[in-house]
Amino acid sequence: MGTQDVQPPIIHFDTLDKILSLGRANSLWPMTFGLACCAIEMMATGASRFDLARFGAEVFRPSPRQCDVMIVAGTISKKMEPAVKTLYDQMPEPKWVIAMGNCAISGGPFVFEGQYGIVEGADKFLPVDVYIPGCPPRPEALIEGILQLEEKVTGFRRWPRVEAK
Amino acid sequence: MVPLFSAEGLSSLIFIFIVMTTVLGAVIATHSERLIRAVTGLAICFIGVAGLYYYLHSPFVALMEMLIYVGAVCVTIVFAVMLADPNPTGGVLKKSIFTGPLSFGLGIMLFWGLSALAGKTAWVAPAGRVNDGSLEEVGRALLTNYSMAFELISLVLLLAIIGALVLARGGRTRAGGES
Amino acid sequence: MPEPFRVILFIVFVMAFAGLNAAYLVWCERKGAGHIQRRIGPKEVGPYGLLQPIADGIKLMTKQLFLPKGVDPVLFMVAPLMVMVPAIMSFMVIPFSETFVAREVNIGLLMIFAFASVNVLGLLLGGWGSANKYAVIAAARCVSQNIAYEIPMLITTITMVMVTNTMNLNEMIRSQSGWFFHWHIFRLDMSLMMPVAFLIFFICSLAETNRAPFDMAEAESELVAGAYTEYPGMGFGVFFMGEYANIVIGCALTTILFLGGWQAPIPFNPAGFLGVIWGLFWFFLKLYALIFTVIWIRWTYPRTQFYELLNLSWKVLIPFSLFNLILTALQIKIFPWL
Amino acid sequence: MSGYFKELISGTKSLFIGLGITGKYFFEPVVTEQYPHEVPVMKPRFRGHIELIPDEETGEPKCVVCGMCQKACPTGCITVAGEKREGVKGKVVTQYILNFTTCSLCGQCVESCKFGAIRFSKDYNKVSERKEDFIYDLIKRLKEQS
Amino acid sequence: MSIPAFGDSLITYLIIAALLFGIGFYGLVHRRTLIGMLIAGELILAGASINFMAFNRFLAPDPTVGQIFTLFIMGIAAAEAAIALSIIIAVYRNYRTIDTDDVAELKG
Amino acid sequence: MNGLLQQDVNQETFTLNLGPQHPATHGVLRVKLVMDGEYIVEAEPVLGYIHRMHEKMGENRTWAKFLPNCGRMDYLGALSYNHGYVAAVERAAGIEVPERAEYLRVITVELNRISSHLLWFGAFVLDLGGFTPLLYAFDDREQILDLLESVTGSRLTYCYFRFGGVYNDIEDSFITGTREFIKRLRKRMPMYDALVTKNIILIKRLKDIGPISKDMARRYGATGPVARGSGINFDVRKHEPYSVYPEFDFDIPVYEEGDSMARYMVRMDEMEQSMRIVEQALDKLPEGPVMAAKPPRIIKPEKGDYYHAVEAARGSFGVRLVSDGTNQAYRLKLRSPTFSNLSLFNEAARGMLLPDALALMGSLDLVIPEIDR
Repeated sequence: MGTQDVQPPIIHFDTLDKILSLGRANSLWPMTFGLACCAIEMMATGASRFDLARFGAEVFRPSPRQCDVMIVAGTISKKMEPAVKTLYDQMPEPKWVIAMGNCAISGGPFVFEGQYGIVEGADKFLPVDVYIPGCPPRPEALIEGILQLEEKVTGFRRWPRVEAK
Repeated sequence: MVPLFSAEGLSSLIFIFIVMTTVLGAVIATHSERLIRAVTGLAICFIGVAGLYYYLHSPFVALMEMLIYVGAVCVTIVFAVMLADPNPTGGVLKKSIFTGPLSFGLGIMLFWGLSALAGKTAWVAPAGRVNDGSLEEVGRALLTNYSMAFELISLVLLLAIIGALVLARGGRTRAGGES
Repeated sequence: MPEPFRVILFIVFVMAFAGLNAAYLVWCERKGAGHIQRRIGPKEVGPYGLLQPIADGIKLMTKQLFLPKGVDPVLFMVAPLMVMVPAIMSFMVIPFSETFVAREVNIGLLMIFAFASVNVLGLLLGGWGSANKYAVIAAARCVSQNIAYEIPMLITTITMVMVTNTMNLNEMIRSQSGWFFHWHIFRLDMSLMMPVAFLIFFICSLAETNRAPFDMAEAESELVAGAYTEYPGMGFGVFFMGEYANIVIGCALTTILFLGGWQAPIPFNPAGFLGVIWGLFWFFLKLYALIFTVIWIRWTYPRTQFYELLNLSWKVLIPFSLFNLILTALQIKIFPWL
Repeated sequence: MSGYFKELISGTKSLFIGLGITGKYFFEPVVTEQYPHEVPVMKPRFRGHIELIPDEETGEPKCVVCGMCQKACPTGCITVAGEKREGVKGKVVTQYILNFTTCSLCGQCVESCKFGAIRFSKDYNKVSERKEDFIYDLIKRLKEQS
Repeated sequence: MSIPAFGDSLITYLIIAALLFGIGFYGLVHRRTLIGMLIAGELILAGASINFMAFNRFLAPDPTVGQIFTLFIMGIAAAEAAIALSIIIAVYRNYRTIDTDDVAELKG
Repeated sequence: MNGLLQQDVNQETFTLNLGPQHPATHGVLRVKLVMDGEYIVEAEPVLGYIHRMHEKMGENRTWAKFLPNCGRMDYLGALSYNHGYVAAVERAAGIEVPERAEYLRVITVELNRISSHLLWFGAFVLDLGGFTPLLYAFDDREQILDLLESVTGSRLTYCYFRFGGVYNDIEDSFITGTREFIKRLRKRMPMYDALVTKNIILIKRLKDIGPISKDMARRYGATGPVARGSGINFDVRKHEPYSVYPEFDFDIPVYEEGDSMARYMVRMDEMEQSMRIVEQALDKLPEGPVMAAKPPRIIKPEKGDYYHAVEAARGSFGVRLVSDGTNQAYRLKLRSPTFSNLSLFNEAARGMLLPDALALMGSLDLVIPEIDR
């Protein structure tokens, strides 16, 4: 007794788990939730030229109850932080967070000595799964982020890797 | 008595289910704390009543029951609840000691009296039927024998619409309208 | 085949049809929206994105189920079912082909309307039970909208009943047999306003099913997600299935009343099994053409303002449908041989 | 009354015109560029994060550790260090760290560099599950690339 | 196994109708809000309608009469609901409550 | 007494929080609505959810280091902001800008204005519930972004202007591309007109909705399309000309109605005017350097108080610099147009229905980080 080890599950549902994770990974509904500049690029990603819909991720739900992934696109100010936290808490499990743009990663260009207004990164209060740097990142980068999240969910990558040249 | 696993037996089972729905709905409608649930109970009860009408060989009236009671009356009542009952837990809070048992006793007495009456009376089945009571016959009757009543009810409905409008419209002040 | 087996078979068929149909209508909608907007739409999940609805279904089903704070648990759980079950029940009387119908009820039309009226109560209770201001506003709007549009819809339906002399859906279709100009929409000899009546009915069925441009129940940019705001996971999924089932019912009814149901546009009706397939083909062709129009409309127009929507019903649709009723009565009286 | 009918007719007409337009676009080709399958080519002036330019002969970075980029950066995301080495004119860069997470891609570092030692990379699709991945060691990156 | 054919005897329906009537009456006395009383009233009307329909099915020589009666009751009930609800709204506007005790203004 | 009581009783209001996350506020604006049923009694915008300390940062760093911030305030019309700040500092420090650079500034700013209006157009129709026009607008907008990216290297936050000129010169492909784009947009405008502007639903939703009188617009200091939609003929480009705008022939669309439709029409007409300016600028584009011959490395404006205003996509954007002679600002005050435009929302929205108020809010074209700064 006294061990902290997690007991292995008695029955393994490998195939089932795989199907579940595939289903989840291919139907990531983001939240209609933009904070600043990056939100425009998020909209552009959903638009005709980049078309997030190809991956089944274009269903931007306005209500957090129906979302799977929260794309934190923009600067989180200290006043906004509780609201973002509430929104995250309102999402049902399983849920993921993508930090889009430098502001959501670390506060971005707004970090300076003695700053009083912003939260230096979404990971200060949210469990961020994927980071997308850039100011703002190109829409391709957001798609890449979604793919990376799918890879994280399913454990493998279904799409070719793109090397920038 | 009919065997259970036959068409008649199954229909009897479904009948019992429908009766239970009706009574359960009625009990919810009168006994739940929240008014909104009472309305839900009423809707359930009406669905059950519609089922009873179906068993009484009148699917037309059954569907009308659903259309009018569930689709219109219940919706209207829910609407009124939304407009007039901001706190959802108001219902039977302020009751005196007597009303509860008293009303219950009265209800039981009424039920007992009525069912005793129903049981004791010797009901006489009709010698023959004028028609089969189908939809066509109902329609014909409505427009011939009962056309006056038909006209009257349309008048009543019209008056009800106008009256409801007059009553509900009065006193509506539009926000920001004054000053 | 004994009657109970037939009914059970049909229930299974109808359930499967309703489920699959809802799922793949969502796919059609997303794909159609995509192409209207010059993008691809779901593509990567399965060939042509055909597995997308399945992925969505799996995800919705395995989403955490919880009751948000402050909701009325009973109403919250019951409401989605109240939207979906009546819609599925209505499938029972729809003649997909001359013999392909679960039960040929002679008041089938009334039955569909009776069941459809429960749907409103479901949305209302769901919105109220959510204890969310947006949901309550959406529910209230939704009810006034449904009541307002029920009137012209019923008046138009009564006109059609006058024309066909029956409430049996199959009989109604049979009365439109022959060439395509025997379909009611082209029967100007019965009422000069038949195409207008068709438009009125179609607009009303759009409004009754809460579709854009009348999507008050889910006015995204005004009321977040309307009556569905607080519904997580499958509760939302069930609502959605109910909504799409309702769209199918509305379009099927339009097809039956005005477009000749399973009648082919030419007077050719093979007998036997082939006839069933032939009828099914034409029914579904017309049905999906209408559904495509519904999707097409959704992705073309902005949402109407709520009071404009009521105005449209009271000031345009109801007068016109009443006029149509009188005109039809007159025409039937003047040309009694029709 | 005539206004009512006029509005009704013109309104209905406008609705059908709208349907016509979207219907026409339904049959037009899509404009989507399918990212993971089609690789976009970045514009020559595309601003990714900065990278060091190698000297064509030696392959070593051209940077002379003047510190101008570090000074010009509004957010202080560049850290340069160098040392004096025997036989080489000027300083040799030993450390060039770019903290990309605070970069605002303004391009003032590239402008301020008189020696043409840094340029924008064409990395447009970097993502990671760890934010430390975006603190680039540009010297290491240069070595990996060559 | 066998089961009585409940659905085919008049007395069953009469008892159900009496039960609905009793429950409705109980609710009418027991509820203190106007809407609650309206709901109870609807139950009473439903009980009456069931009686009509049952007599129509088993006793009436002309089986359309009961149906027409029930249809009329529906019409009346709809009108009643509309009127009653508008009264309730009006009462609510004036008194901020739909509790019957609080509305009794003339009571000392 | 009774009457008084009655009125109190009838004022049954409830509070509805629109935002900070709400699809219609396009960002993190929160509007506290006091509602009576669906009517708005009071609409109080609550700001500060995206306060990013821009003015503070301007006082903390050198003049040049503030440049990237400009594009992040109004990320839709980043170049106008860039232009305003750069021009203010140039005025303060007395830096001459070569003519070609000014022309390039005008061309890019006007392109940026078109892209901003296009996005507004799409987002506005999205607010009204139409989704497809947004994507058509984005399709056109992508062309502009491509053009601007080929010049500046960035899609959204350009940071293209420098003190004394622009960052780098354009290529010929940009000129041909711009001309092609204008041709394309001219072809698309009738489509937008038929699909959206003439649509009866949209007309019904915008006509006579959210009227803002001339007087009210003046009182709140509204500028830009909001003021021009209320009949105020004011455009910084025409009335306080800066840069090379006097050399172009363009009109200021002014509508007298003051309703949402008027504001909508102003913006739609402005796109055409911007296209005219770009065409003329491309025709007249002089040869020469794009940077002042000797751009000063360290800028130290004379002690003093300087103001420069430009016409941004949303109205007049003003920069007030207080210099104490050092290499950074003593005080940097930015006058953002949407702040004033939002201020009138409360008064204008009173007594409106919620969907109408959202139409009004959309017609004000809000960019929240610009309001909060």
